[in-house]
Amino acid sequence: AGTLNVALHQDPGNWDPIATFLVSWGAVGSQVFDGLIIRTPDMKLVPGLATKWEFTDKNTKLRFTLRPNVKFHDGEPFDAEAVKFTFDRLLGEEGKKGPQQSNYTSIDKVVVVNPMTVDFILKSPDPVLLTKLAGYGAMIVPPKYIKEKGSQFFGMNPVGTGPFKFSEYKPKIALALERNPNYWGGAPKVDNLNYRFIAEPATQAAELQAGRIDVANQIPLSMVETLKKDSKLAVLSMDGPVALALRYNTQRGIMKDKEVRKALTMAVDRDAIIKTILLGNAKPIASFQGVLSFGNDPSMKPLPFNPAQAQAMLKKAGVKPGTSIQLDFRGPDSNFREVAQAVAGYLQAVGITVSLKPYETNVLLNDIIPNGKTGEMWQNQWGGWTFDYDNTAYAMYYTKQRWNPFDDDAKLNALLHTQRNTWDQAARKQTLHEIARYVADQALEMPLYSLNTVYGLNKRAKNLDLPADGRFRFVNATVE
Amino acid sequence: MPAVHPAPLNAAPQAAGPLLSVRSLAVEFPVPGGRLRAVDGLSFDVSAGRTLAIVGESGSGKSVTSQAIMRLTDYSGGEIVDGQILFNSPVSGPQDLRLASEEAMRSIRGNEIAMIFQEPMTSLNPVFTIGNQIAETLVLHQHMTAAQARAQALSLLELVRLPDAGRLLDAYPHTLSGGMRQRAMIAMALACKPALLIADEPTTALDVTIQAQILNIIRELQRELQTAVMFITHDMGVVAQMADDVVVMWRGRQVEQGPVDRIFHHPQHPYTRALLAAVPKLGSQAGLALPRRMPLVVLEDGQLREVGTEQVQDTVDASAPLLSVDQLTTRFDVAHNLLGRATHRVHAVEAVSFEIYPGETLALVGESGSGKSTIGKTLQQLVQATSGTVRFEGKELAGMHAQDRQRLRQEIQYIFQDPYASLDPRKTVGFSIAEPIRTHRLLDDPRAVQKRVAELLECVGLRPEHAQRYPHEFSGGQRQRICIARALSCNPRLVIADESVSALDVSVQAQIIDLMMELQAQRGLSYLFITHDMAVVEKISHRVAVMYLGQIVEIGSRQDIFERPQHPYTRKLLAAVPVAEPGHRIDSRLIQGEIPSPMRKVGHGPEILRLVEVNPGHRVAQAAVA
Amino acid sequence: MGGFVLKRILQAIFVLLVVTLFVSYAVRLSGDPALMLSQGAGSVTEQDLQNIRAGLGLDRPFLVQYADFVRGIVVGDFGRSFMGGTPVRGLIADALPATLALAFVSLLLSVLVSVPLGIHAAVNKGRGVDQVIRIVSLVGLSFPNFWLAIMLVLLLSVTLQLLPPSGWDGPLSLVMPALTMAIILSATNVRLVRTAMLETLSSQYITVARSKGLAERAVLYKHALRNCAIPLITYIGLQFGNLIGGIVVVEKVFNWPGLGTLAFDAISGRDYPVLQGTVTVLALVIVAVNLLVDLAYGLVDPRIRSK
Amino acid sequence: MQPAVLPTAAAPQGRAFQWRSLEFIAGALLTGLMVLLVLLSVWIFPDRGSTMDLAARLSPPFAQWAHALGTDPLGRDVLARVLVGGRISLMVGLLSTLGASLLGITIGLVAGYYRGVWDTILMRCVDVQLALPFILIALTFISILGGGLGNIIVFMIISQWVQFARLVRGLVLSVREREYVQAARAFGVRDLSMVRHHILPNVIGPVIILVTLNVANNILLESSLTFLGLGVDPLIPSWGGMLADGRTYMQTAWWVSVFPGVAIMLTVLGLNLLGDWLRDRLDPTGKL
Ligand SMILES: Nc1ncnc2c1ncn2[C@@H]1O[C@H](COP(=O)(O)OP(=O)(O)OP(=O)(O)O)[C@@H](O)[C@H]1O
Ligand SMILES: Nc1ncnc2c1ncn2[C@@H]1O[C@H](COP(=O)(O)OP(=O)(O)OP(=O)(O)O)[C@@H](O)[C@H]1O
Ligand SMILES: [Mg+2]
Ligand SMILES: [Mg+2]
Repeated sequence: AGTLNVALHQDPGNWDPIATFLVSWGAVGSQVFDGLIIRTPDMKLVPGLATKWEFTDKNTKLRFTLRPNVKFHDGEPFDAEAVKFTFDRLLGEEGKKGPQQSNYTSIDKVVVVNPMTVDFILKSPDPVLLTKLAGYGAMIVPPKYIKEKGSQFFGMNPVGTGPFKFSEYKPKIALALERNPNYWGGAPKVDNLNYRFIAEPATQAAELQAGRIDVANQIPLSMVETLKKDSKLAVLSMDGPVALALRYNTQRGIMKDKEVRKALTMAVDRDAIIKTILLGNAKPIASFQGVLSFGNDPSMKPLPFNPAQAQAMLKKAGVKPGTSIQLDFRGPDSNFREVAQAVAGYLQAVGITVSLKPYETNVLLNDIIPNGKTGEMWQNQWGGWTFDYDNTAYAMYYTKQRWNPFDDDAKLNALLHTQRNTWDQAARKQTLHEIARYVADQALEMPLYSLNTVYGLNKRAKNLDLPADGRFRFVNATVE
Repeated sequence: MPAVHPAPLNAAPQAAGPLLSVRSLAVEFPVPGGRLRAVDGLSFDVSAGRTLAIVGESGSGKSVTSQAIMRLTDYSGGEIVDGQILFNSPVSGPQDLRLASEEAMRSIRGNEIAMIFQEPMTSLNPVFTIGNQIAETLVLHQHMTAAQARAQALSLLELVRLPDAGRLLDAYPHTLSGGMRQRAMIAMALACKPALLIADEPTTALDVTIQAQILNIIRELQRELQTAVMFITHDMGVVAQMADDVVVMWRGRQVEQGPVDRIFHHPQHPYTRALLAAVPKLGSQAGLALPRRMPLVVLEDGQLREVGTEQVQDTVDASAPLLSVDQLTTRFDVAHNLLGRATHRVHAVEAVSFEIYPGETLALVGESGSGKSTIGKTLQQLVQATSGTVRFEGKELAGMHAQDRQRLRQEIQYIFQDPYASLDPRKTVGFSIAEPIRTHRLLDDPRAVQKRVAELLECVGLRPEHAQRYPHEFSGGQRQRICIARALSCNPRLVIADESVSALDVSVQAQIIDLMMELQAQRGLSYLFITHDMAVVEKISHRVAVMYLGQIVEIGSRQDIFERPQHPYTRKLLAAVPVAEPGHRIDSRLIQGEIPSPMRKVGHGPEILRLVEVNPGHRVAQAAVA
Repeated sequence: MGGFVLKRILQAIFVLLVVTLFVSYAVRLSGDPALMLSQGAGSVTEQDLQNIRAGLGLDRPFLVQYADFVRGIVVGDFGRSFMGGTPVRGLIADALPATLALAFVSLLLSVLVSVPLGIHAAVNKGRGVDQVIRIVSLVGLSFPNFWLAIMLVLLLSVTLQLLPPSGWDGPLSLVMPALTMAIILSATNVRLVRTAMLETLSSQYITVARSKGLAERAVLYKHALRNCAIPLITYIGLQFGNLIGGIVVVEKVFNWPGLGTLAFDAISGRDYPVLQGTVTVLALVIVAVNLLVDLAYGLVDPRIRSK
Repeated sequence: MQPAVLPTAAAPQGRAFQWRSLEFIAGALLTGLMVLLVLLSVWIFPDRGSTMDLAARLSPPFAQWAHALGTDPLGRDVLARVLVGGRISLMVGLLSTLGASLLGITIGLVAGYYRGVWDTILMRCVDVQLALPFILIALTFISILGGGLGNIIVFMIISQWVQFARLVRGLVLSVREREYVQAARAFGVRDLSMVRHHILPNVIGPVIILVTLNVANNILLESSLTFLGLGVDPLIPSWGGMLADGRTYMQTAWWVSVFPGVAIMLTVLGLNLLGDWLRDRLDPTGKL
């Protein structure tokens, strides 16, 4: 019983699973839709609309047994046709228009074996496929409903099999969900979910303080202590998917020298930054991934903070004191503004003058970086929702990828290729470790930290099962 | 300074004592370098039902006195430094207004004491309609409803004999002629039937017939309500007609006071004598073909002295006209339909033709609102003529090059009717006077310019140091003289003087006129002299044009007009001139009659009068001849 | 007058065309929506991008796209958002009332406060009251709008729990955003009123108004105020325009679903249809406001009208 | 013919006069002091407030001599940053206001004085400018030309001239119909001189006010740009940038954003006092 109020920082504008990649979609979509596979808050893949699955035919076929007696919110039954429809749609014309299709290109087609069994025919290996099938684009949608009403309508009035039904949507303002009493996994405890779209972290915090929301998905780190002091509120900080690094432009000036790049990394006290500026809401990293990521090597240690040695290395490399370099970053990111300034301060101490250049986020992401127009360093921030280093590393280091405007390293390409084409997870993990080590050795970036996912909560809400990736499923939640 | 001590005035008709009695009033203004005592030791009484005239030199503190009585000096930077203003209020009892609270003053102002301000142009709020500004007082003091007040405002406008009163209710001040604005001001002051009416030069912009009517109205009111009137004027004819008692002011002090007869017949103070000597008398030049400069009576060291000799003003060069105006027509659209088309027009000037020769003075007289200022503004290219041609030295204005037009702006000077409005409030008068010199590069050296400005100021009876002051620091007459100085500063060949000497006391007026005539004699200057003062017209003009309702109804030599007037309006005008002789009253039959309106529906233009020559050079509207 | 308005309408159409053309072009310079939409995808090929672009109709020449947009506007179809396909008209229809409400209330509040304060300061020029009013009015200018906004939230919502800190539900939500804007607007308005008043108060007709026995209030608010209304009207017109289109920062802090935020999000999301639609509406409002201001000039000063 | 001016000796000076000079003294002192401090700041704080000390971050003001006004989230001295930051802020504020007002006043004068075609063209430009969302212009402008200081100033001029233009035009429309303007026209005063001597002085009062207020506005505009991520290098301190950076610390560390705000306020107060004084100087009628 009761209503749970949730603040989201963004309105994706469309609730069609194939149309978006935004975290805020996941925060709602995962309540309305189910995938064949579901990922739990502790990152386990568990049966969703499929009760079991197995790879056959040398990993070229993946067979799902579907969950019986499941109905969409509009009463339409869930069956193999629905699965086929969903993937035909995702991989066909409709899917072309959205960003999700490219995640699922390893699937050739879906074949209906019987109403409760489907086969996925694969055209290339994809070791992360199961995780992806728990992802946004693979959410199962109702064929009849969509055929009747059209995609456009569906996007505004989504119907799924999930624990909550869509009830009212005011674009950019609010969204209301109501309990699905017939949910196959057991009906949720709260009657209603009220989402409000609040972009400013400070405003989310204020709303939380005013007691008008129960869950805030973005609160400013500087507010964490204040919120914790409030007896009615709580703050939850957990390992998250977002990693930050300063990527080096290896084509430019002093940055061409690997030793210089390493020296710069060693000149910056990342631990101090985490402790003070981020108030401990982050973890140091040695490679561009967080602890939850598949492929993270706990034995790999970040380069130590050692300004003296850094200075010596710079001197040896012939870098003159006072040499200046430029760091490009996302201007509106107030947190990173401070981090960037701190980095500049540390580098100043070893004789490197840094100028900081703020960019409007999209200009940086869609123009400056892909077109290789950056300064010597640039803010690289990545929230790999698959929690798999494959996805990240491929996008970051493979030649000509959008996030890799500068490097063309055959060895790295080969490694990336190898891991991507193997189903053997143990072997893959090995390769991923190797990649991480190689990247660190080449000093392609200064790994900074992996950012915690921080939620602000009202204590009246219980059993929220908050996940690190922001994909809420408030099936067990209760409110007082 | 031989100031005559204030003798007790004639006993008031009522035993109650005077309504207002001012005792040793002194007012000061802060000016750069010190304080200016504008009024010093002034004392007088005004009783109910009686009229006190204050006459005196321009700048002698008359307006300041009247503002001090209303305590308006509080707002203009002045300070009443001494004296008492005892007001025997019929409503709230006797009190000293100098000490009265702001609150008490408010209930007195506009209600028990009302004031007609000297400069009607700047006294009306430009952004409110006339009707609104009149009705306001009625709503405030008489507690009328808006509709009642409007109706009352309408009858007040009719009372002051404004044509088209209904339309004028909704007209804005800038669309009214000077005289019309002055009448609106009068209507405003009369609205609440005050116990004391202070009228500061209330008729300067009115032609004599309307002036006579207005004076009549004030007298009526006075008779009916026992209103006390304080009348500030320089027109000794008006004084003679209206006043019971007279106070004469000179340099901020009162030099003489007494009943009107005694002042006129037995003036004591030399200044009073000088003043009376300077009064131009209508008919004094009868039988003379040309105007003449008369000797001036001036006051020097307390003694009267005559300066100058009589000279015939034979300056006209009749070979070719300097300016010729042919069928000039100027109309204003005043009402529009929904599509923005004009439906009604004011026919301000309608098919007017005349010439001015070099060295000639043409006087333009006529009814208030008959289009005189509009002619002036049209000639000076400030108002677009609807049709007709204007030629200057034979060259048509419309076809002139920019350069020629610019030269014209030096050679023709228009002196605006309202001096205050036509002076930039942010510039010292020195700057304003020097501006034409600089504009036309008549002098190069800044010091020479400065010297010229000083000369000009002295010419018009001001002092060189006045150049540093700003317009608001002057009296009405002083501002008028500044405008004259400005017009003369650029050696014009034709000066259009629009009521330019109306606010000057007669002695200063005589000096200014003498100056203008002297310039005419020296440089062959021509004047288009727009005025209501028939005596001045007789004194200076070579020819006279009489206007009525936008058209010239009679034009001829000065002798023709004054000795052989043909048109009934001309005759009426001459009959209405007040005579500076106490007891003389105007025949009130002359001033009755319809008030004509220049506004017409589009397509219903007025009948164009044809002038016929009754004498060589003397032309009269046909209708009148027939 | 009729002709004047007609002429202005024609000019307005021209303005609209220029503005939308500029905006459409500028936003296309500043980034590719396909890149944005595919940002989260694992790896994107040029083919994928082209597919997305084709899906959005961006593969056609610019002028064709623009003509298409204009044609749509004429028949009242503003297109659909790139971000999810929401109809733009609906988005604008939702945002416009919020924006107008905020703009009106803030301006009203500001005028109601700043006119009396400004007049009071002018009348008491140089005295203590004047100094206090002048200094206090500057506070609104010395701190940025978001700063004031956050302060208000801290005070009125977090500490006193009187008002909802954000959102758009009911008149109470309007209080703080309107207050924030009013404080800022008043800073200028108070001083403008004061100055304009000082220029008018020395006029002869003010003395005349006083001589009629009018209460000081009538003298100031009727006779003087109207004579100095031109700078005020001008400025209020400008402020209205700003409020409609430019208060993104305040809208963000209060999570106010206005046109400013809509435009802002459309710009940062490179959501062309939303941006073009929003700007069209903004331009319409601004052109209308400026027309009203120009008409108001004639109303407050008949001398301007007569020309 | 005049009553003589009495000697001043005993005459008390008017109250308005005293205040006026006080206004000037206070304004000049305040502005002068701010400018001086800002100019000297580089000598007082040779490190220009850039020394970081993460251990001493967010220490409160008035607690220790070394950091009289406390420290910011990176442990830098707020006092030093406020003073050094004034250099950028004052430069941006003053230059952009200067540029915008000159441009706007000129355009407003031309449009209002000539009316007709000029007016139509210029005022439609104003309409266009006003209808373009500020952020879009900022984004296009800054992303095309880069976000250097010069560009930001140019950008501010572009976005601010409009208000001057419209204000001036409105006032000119009214003033040009006054009789003294007609009188000046009657004796042939040329346009340039007319505008300079009669139009401009009679419209300048409100414009001066707007100019002084615009300085503050432009200093703050920089913080809006920062808020939107378009500002200048955050390592170069500026008041606007500090205010923007301090906004998340308002509940925990008020001093980070309050002191730059106070600095803006003092500067603007000084400028306004000077502006008022100037206005009074130019208005001879205002000796109330
Ligand atoms: N506001 C002011 N500041 C300074 N001096 C002033 C001010 N008002 C009037 N004066 C001076 O006070 C003196 C008296 O002026 P006032 O207006 O009373 O003259 P007046 O007798 O009405 O003259 P006129 O007949 O010319 O109207 C003049 O010398 C004038 O210069
Ligand atoms: N701008 C205008 N708009 C409309 N009507 C006007 C305008 N200017 C003048 N008029 C009208 O034109 C007529 C003539 O005005 P004008 O000022 O020429 O009269 P005048 O002869 O100078 O009168 P006075 O002696 O009273 O000054 C009047 O009826 C007046 O109302
Ligand atoms: Mg006077
Ligand atoms: Mg006239």
